[in-house]
Amino acid sequence: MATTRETETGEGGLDLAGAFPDPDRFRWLLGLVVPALLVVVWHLLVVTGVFAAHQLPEPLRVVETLYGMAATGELWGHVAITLQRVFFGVVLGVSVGIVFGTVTGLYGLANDLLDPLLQSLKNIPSLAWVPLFLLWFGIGEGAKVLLIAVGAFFPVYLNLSTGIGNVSEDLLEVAEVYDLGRFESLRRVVFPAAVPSLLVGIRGGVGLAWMFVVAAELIAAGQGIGFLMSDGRVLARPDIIVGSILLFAFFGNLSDLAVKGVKQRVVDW
Amino acid sequence: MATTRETETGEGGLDLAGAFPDPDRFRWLLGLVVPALLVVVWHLLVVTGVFAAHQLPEPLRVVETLYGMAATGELWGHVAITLQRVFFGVVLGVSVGIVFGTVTGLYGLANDLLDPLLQSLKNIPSLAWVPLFLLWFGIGEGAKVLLIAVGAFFPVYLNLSTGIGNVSEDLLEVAEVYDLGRFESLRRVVFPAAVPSLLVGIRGGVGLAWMFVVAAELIAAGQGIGFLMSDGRVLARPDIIVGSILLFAFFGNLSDLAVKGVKQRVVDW
Amino acid sequence: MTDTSSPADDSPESTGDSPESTDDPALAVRGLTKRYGDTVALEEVDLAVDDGEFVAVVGPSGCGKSTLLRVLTGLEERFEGRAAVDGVDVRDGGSDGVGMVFQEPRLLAWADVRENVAIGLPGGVDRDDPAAHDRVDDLIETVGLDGFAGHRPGELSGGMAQRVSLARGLAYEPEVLLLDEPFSALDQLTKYEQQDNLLDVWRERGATVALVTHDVEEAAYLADRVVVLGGQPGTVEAVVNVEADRPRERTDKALLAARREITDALGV
Amino acid sequence: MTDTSSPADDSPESTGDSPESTDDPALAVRGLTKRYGDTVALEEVDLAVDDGEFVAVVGPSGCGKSTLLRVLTGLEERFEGRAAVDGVDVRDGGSDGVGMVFQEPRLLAWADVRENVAIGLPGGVDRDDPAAHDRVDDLIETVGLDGFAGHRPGELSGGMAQRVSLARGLAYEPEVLLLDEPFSALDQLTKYEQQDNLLDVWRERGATVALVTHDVEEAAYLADRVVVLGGQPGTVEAVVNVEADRPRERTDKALLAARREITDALGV
Amino acid sequence: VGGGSSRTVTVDYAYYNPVSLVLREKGWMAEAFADTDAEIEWVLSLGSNQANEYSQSGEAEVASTAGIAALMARSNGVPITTPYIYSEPEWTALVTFEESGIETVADLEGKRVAATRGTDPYFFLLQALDDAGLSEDDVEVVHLQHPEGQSSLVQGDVDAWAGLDPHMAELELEHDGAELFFREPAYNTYGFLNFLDGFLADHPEDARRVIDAYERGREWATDNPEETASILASESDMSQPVAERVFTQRNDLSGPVPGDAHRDLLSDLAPILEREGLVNEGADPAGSIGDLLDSEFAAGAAGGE
Ligand SMILES: Nc1ncnc2c1ncn2[C@@H]1O[C@H](COP(=O)(O)OP(=O)(O)OP(=O)(O)O)[C@@H](O)[C@H]1O
Ligand SMILES: Nc1ncnc2c1ncn2[C@@H]1O[C@H](COP(=O)(O)OP(=O)(O)OP(=O)(O)O)[C@@H](O)[C@H]1O
Ligand SMILES: [Mg+2]
Ligand SMILES: [Mg+2]
Repeated sequence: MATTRETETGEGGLDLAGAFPDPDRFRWLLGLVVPALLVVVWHLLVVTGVFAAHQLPEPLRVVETLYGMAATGELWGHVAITLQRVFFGVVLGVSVGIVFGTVTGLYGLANDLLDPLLQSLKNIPSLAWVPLFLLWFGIGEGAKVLLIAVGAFFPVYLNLSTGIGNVSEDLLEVAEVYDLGRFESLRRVVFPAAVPSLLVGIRGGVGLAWMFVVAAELIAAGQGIGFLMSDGRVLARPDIIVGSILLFAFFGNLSDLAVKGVKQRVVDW
Repeated sequence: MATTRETETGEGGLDLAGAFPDPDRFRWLLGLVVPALLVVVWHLLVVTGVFAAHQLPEPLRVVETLYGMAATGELWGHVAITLQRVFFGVVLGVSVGIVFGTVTGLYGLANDLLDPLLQSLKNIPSLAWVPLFLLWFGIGEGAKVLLIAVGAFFPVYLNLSTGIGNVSEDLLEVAEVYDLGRFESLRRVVFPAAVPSLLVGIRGGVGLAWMFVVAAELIAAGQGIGFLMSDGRVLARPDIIVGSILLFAFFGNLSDLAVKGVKQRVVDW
Repeated sequence: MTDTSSPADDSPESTGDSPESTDDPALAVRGLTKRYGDTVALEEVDLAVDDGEFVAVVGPSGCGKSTLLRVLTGLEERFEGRAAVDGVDVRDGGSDGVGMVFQEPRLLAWADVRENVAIGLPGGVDRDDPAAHDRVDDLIETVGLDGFAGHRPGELSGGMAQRVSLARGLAYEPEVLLLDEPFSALDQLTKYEQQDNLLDVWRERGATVALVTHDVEEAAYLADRVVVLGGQPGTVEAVVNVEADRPRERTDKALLAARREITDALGV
Repeated sequence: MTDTSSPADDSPESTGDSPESTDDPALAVRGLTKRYGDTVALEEVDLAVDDGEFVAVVGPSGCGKSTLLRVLTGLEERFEGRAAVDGVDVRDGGSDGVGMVFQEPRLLAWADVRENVAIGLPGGVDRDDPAAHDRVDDLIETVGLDGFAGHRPGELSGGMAQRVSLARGLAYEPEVLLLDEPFSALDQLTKYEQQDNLLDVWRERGATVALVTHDVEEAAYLADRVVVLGGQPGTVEAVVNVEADRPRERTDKALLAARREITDALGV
Repeated sequence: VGGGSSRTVTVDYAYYNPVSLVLREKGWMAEAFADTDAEIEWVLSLGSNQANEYSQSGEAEVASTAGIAALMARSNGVPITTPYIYSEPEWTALVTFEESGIETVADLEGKRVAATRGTDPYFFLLQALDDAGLSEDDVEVVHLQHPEGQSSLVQGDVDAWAGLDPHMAELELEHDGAELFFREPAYNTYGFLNFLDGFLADHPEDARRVIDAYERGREWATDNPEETASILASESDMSQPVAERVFTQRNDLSGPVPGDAHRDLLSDLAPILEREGLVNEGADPAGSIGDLLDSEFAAGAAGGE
C-alpha cells in the first residue's frame, strides 16, 4: 500500500518534484545537470593547468579517443565481449544466488550450514579470486564468466535469503492456517513477498558484476572494457583509462535502469 | 510485527532448526562444517597431486606461512593497518552515504539531480579508480581511506535512499495529519522506518569496503592485507595469496557479524 | 481472577458425555494458560465445543480472545494445558482442519481480490480449475464485492478488505471455523447479510464455529452458546446458553433475554 | 444515485447563516467528487458542519466515508468540488488544525505505546518535557491501557492498538477531530467508556467532531446530527437531527427515535 | 610527510631493481640527503606500469621501469627523463616445458604464448618472432599477468610463456623440464631510472644526490653479489638460489650511463609501439627517445669512478 516515490510524485508532502510543471516528462534531464557541470569543471581544471594533460586529458580528448576507436570498429569489439561476459555472468550468478538464497531463506539448517561460509566469501576482493580461478578454470571464457558470476551471486543470495527470512509473519500464519502446503505457500506468499528483496539483490548483483569485469578481464583477455582499462594503465594512456571508466559508467547505468524498470513493473502494489 | 528468523526459531513452520535439540546454543558450530569439509577436500586435492603444491599450497602450508608471519610480528602490522583503513573508510563512506541517501530519499529534486550520476559511478570498478585517486589525492593514507570510502558509500546511499523513499505511505500520512513538521517526522517516522534499510546498506558497504581494500592498497602501500595479496601475486607465492584470502574472509566475516549484531539489537520490533 | 468459574454444563467432561457428540468434542481446551513474557494472556481456561455447535466468545479488549483462537489453530506452539481438535492435540496436527478469519484482514498486497480469496481454497483444489474460479466468484458475490474481483487490497475500503478476508475463510470449508471479529468493520445492513450468510454456511456444512465478537446482539443471534471471558489474564467468567429456536428472529424474546444475561456477565 | 438529497437545513448556505455560527462553517464540503481511477468514491457530496458541532457519518461499507475524512484532512490532493475548514480550502492549509484517528491503528512498530501516543502531541509541545509525559500518561490511562505504556504495537491486542491510536488522536487537541470507526474493535463496556470520554473531551475543548461509525446506537448517542451516506458512488442520502438534550441517557426516547430514523435511511 | 620538514623526495624501490633494495636497506639514500631539508619517502613499485603511474601523477620523483615502459610513458606525454640505467638485466626469455616439443621460436607458430602486454617480455616476444620471420598474428598471444602466465604454463593452458624473473628463475629451479628455449640479452630493454622533468630542472642537486647514492649502491652490490642476493631474497620472499640466479647471473650493473646502445634498442622498438597501437595517435616514439635519454647528467658521477 506504500506507494514508492518513483511511481507517484507530489504526494506525501515529502517530495519537491511536484513543484515543477509537468515534472515527469523532463525530470530525467535533471540527471544530466550535475554530470554536465562536472565535465565543465573537468575541462576547466585541465585547460587552466591544475591537472596536466598527461595526467587527466580534457573531456574532448577522451571523446576523440573513444570516437577514434568506434570509427575503426575496435570499440564495439570491446563493448560487445564485455556485455556478453556480464550478461552470462549475471544470468549464472543470479540463478545460483536464487537457489542458495531460497534454500537458506527457507531452511534454518541450510542457513546455519552455508551462511557463515558464504558471508566470509563475499568479502573476498575480486582480484584475490583471479589466481585461483586461473588455476581452477584455466584461461577460457568460462573462467571470466564464472568470476563475474561470483560478483553477481552475493547480493542476490544475501537479499533473497534475508528477504525470505523476513516475510511478514502475519502472512506466513495465513498460509499455515489455510494449510497451503510447502509448495503453494512458497508460490503464493513467500516468493511474491520476497520479490522486492530479490530485485534489490539483482540490482546489486548487476552492479558488482560490472565491478568484477576488470578482474575477470585480467584473465587472459585481449578484448573488453576491463581489458581496455588495464591496458590504458599499462600504457600510461589516461585518455583510455577515463574513456573506459565512462564506458563502465554508461553501461552500468544502462543495465541498472533496465533492472529498475523490471522492478517497477513487477513490484506495483 | 513480523518476527525475523534470526530472533525466533521454530515458529512459522518454515524453519527446520526447531527439529534439533537446543539448537540456538550450538548452531553456530554448524557453520564450521562446510568450511571444514572444504579444507579436507583442498588438502586431498593437493596431496593427491590434482593441484601442484606451487600452484595451490596445502592448508597446513598456508597456516605455517601465516603463523610464521604472526611469529615475527609482521602479520599484525598488515592486519592492523588494513583494519584501520577499513575502519576509517567505512566511517567516512557510511557518513557520506547517510547524507546523500537522506537528501535524495527526501527530496525528489535532489534525487533527480544526483541519482543518475551516482548510479553510474557505482558501477565503476575499484581498480579503475586507482589511477584517478593517485592523481587527485596522491599516495598518502588519505587516498587509500578515500577509495575504501567510495566502496562503502554506494550500498549505504542506495539502500537508505530507496528505504526512505519506500517508508509506508500509511505512516507518512499519520505524520502529515498530526503536523509533525519536517524535522519531527524525519526523527520519529522516516528515519526509524528506514533503519533496517540503512543497516542492510551498511552491511553491504562493509563488504564492499573489504573488496576495495586491494585496490586501495595498490596505491603505494607497503603494508596491509591487500598489499600482502598483490605482493604474493607478484612474487608468485600462492601460500601468501591464499593466506591473505583467508584473512579477508575472516575479518570480513567478523565485521559482518558485528554489523549484524547491531542490526539485531536495533531492529527488534 | 484465579478462580475460574466453569459451570458444570461447560466442563469438558459433561459435554463429552452429551448424547449428540461423538467420542471427543470438536474443540477441547483444558487448563489452558498462555503467557507472552510477563503478560499472562489466558489463565486456566476450560472450554469444550461440540461437533456442529456454534459458540460465540465475548469479553473485554485484551482479555485473550484472539489468543485463544490462535492456540486452537496451532499458531502458538508454547502454552500450558491442553488444546485439542476432535481429540487430537493442536500441536500434533489437530489444527489441520481448522480455518480462521483473522482479526486483521491480512491480505496479500500483490494479489487481487480473486487471488486472495483463492488462497483459502482447501488443499486438494486446483486453483486454476474453472470450478474453483466459479467458487471464488460465488464467494466474492456472497460477501457483496462483485465488481471488485480484480482490485488489489490497497484499493479497497476497510470493510471491503474485511469481507475479502471473510470470503477467504469461507472458501476453506473447514470442519472447524474460527472467526475473530469478522464483521467489526461492516455497516449494519452488510453485517446482517453476512451474519445470515454465515448461518447458512454453518447449517449447510455442519461445521463447528467459534466466533469472537464484541457485538452482544450478534453473539446472541448467532450462537448456541456464548462464552464470556473476563479480566486480564483472561478466564472464563460465564457461559450463556441461547435457547431460541432456529431459524431465529432478531427480535426474538429469548434472544433479548440472552443478551441481557451476556451483558450482565460482561459487567456493562 | 446522482440526485443528491440535501435537506434545506444541511445545505452550506443555511448553516452558514445560522445564528450560532461564525462567518464560515467549521467544515464545508460542496460538490465534492472523488475518483480513484474508474472507481467513483464520492459524488457531488455537500456537507457543512458548524463550529463545535458533533456530526456522525454512517453508511454502507465502501460508500466513501473514509475518503471523505481523507479529503478533509488534506490527504487527498486531487478531487473535484470544494472542501474547506474554517473557510480555508484544505489544499491551502485549511487542514492544519484537523486531526484524524485512522480506521486502522497505523502505529509505529518500533515505538512503544507512550511514544506512539506522543506522536499526536500538538506542534509546539516538547515531547521530552515532563508535562508532556504526564499528559501522555493521562491519555494512556484514559483509554484504559495503564500498564501497557512500555509495550510495542506487536504485543498489543487489536482493541488495544485501536485505543492507542485513539489516544494519539486525542493528544493532538485539534479544533476539528475526525474519527474513522474508532471504537469498532472494542467490547461494549470499553466502548461506552470511550464514547463518554470522547464526549467529555468534545465538551471541554469545544471542538468540532466528525465521527464515522457503523454503530447506529453510537451515532445517535453521540452526535448532534447524523449524515447518512449511501450507495456507490457515495452520496448524501439523509441527514438526521438528534434532538435529545445533553447529557443524554443511552435509553433516551429521542435517541431511540433517531436510531429508527437512521436505520430506515440506511435501508436496514 | 613530516610537518616540519619542507620537502619530501619520493623514490621508488622494486624487486626488479636490486640496487634500490640495497639503498633502502642500508639507508644510503637518506644519508645522501642528510645535509638537506628534504626527506626521503620510499614507495614500492610492483611493476613498470605502477612505477609509471607514480611518475604520471607526479607522486614519485624517481621511479624505476623497464626501458620500453619508460619510452611508452614519455611518448604518451609523461614528463620523465632517464639520466641513469640501474641495471642491464636479462630478465626475460621465452620459456616452455620439454614435452611441448617447442625448441625454437619458429615452433611457436600457431601456439599459445602467455605474455603481459606492454611489458618487457611482451616486446621480447615480438622481437623474437620478428627474428624468426613470424608476426604476432602467427601465434596466439594470451594476455596474462606475469605470475599467472607462469602458472598457466605449468597448467598447460599455454604452450609457452614470455617469462620474467624472478618467476622465470623460480620455474627453472623448481620445475624439472622447464627450459628457456630462446634467450637474447640484447632484446631486454634495460632498467631505466626515470626522473620527473620538474625535479631534474628545479632540484638538479637533489637529482645528483639520488644518482650518487645509486652509484654507491651499485659499487657495493658489484662487490658483494652474495649479500645483495640475500637482500633481494629477504625483501622479496624469494628463495636464496632464485635470488642468486637472478642477481648474479642475469644482472649487469656495469653500464649506468644511457648511451647509444640504449638509443639503438629503443629506436628498433619505436615502430613496434606505433604498430601495436601502444601510444597516442599523434605520439612520436622515435622522436621521444632523444627527450627521454639524458647521457650528460649522470656522466659526471658515473664516469668519474
Ligand atoms: N487508494 C484507492 N484506490 C482505489 N480505490 C480506492 C482507494 N481507496 C478507496 N477506494 C475505493 O473508494 C471507495 C470508498 O472507499 P472508502 O474507504 O472511503 O469506504 P468507506 O466508506 O470508508 O468503507 P468502510 O466502511 O468499508 O471503511 C471504495 O469503493 C474503494 O474501493
Ligand atoms: N505477541 C504478543 N506479545 C506480547 N503480548 C501479547 C502478544 N499478543 C497478545 N499479547 C497480549 O495478550 C493479551 C491478550 O491479547 P489478545 O489479542 O488475545 O486480546 P483480545 O481478547 O483478542 O483483545 P481484542 O478484543 O482487543 O482484540 C493482551 O494483553 C496482549 O497485550
Ligand atoms: Mg483480538
Ligand atoms: Mg472506511
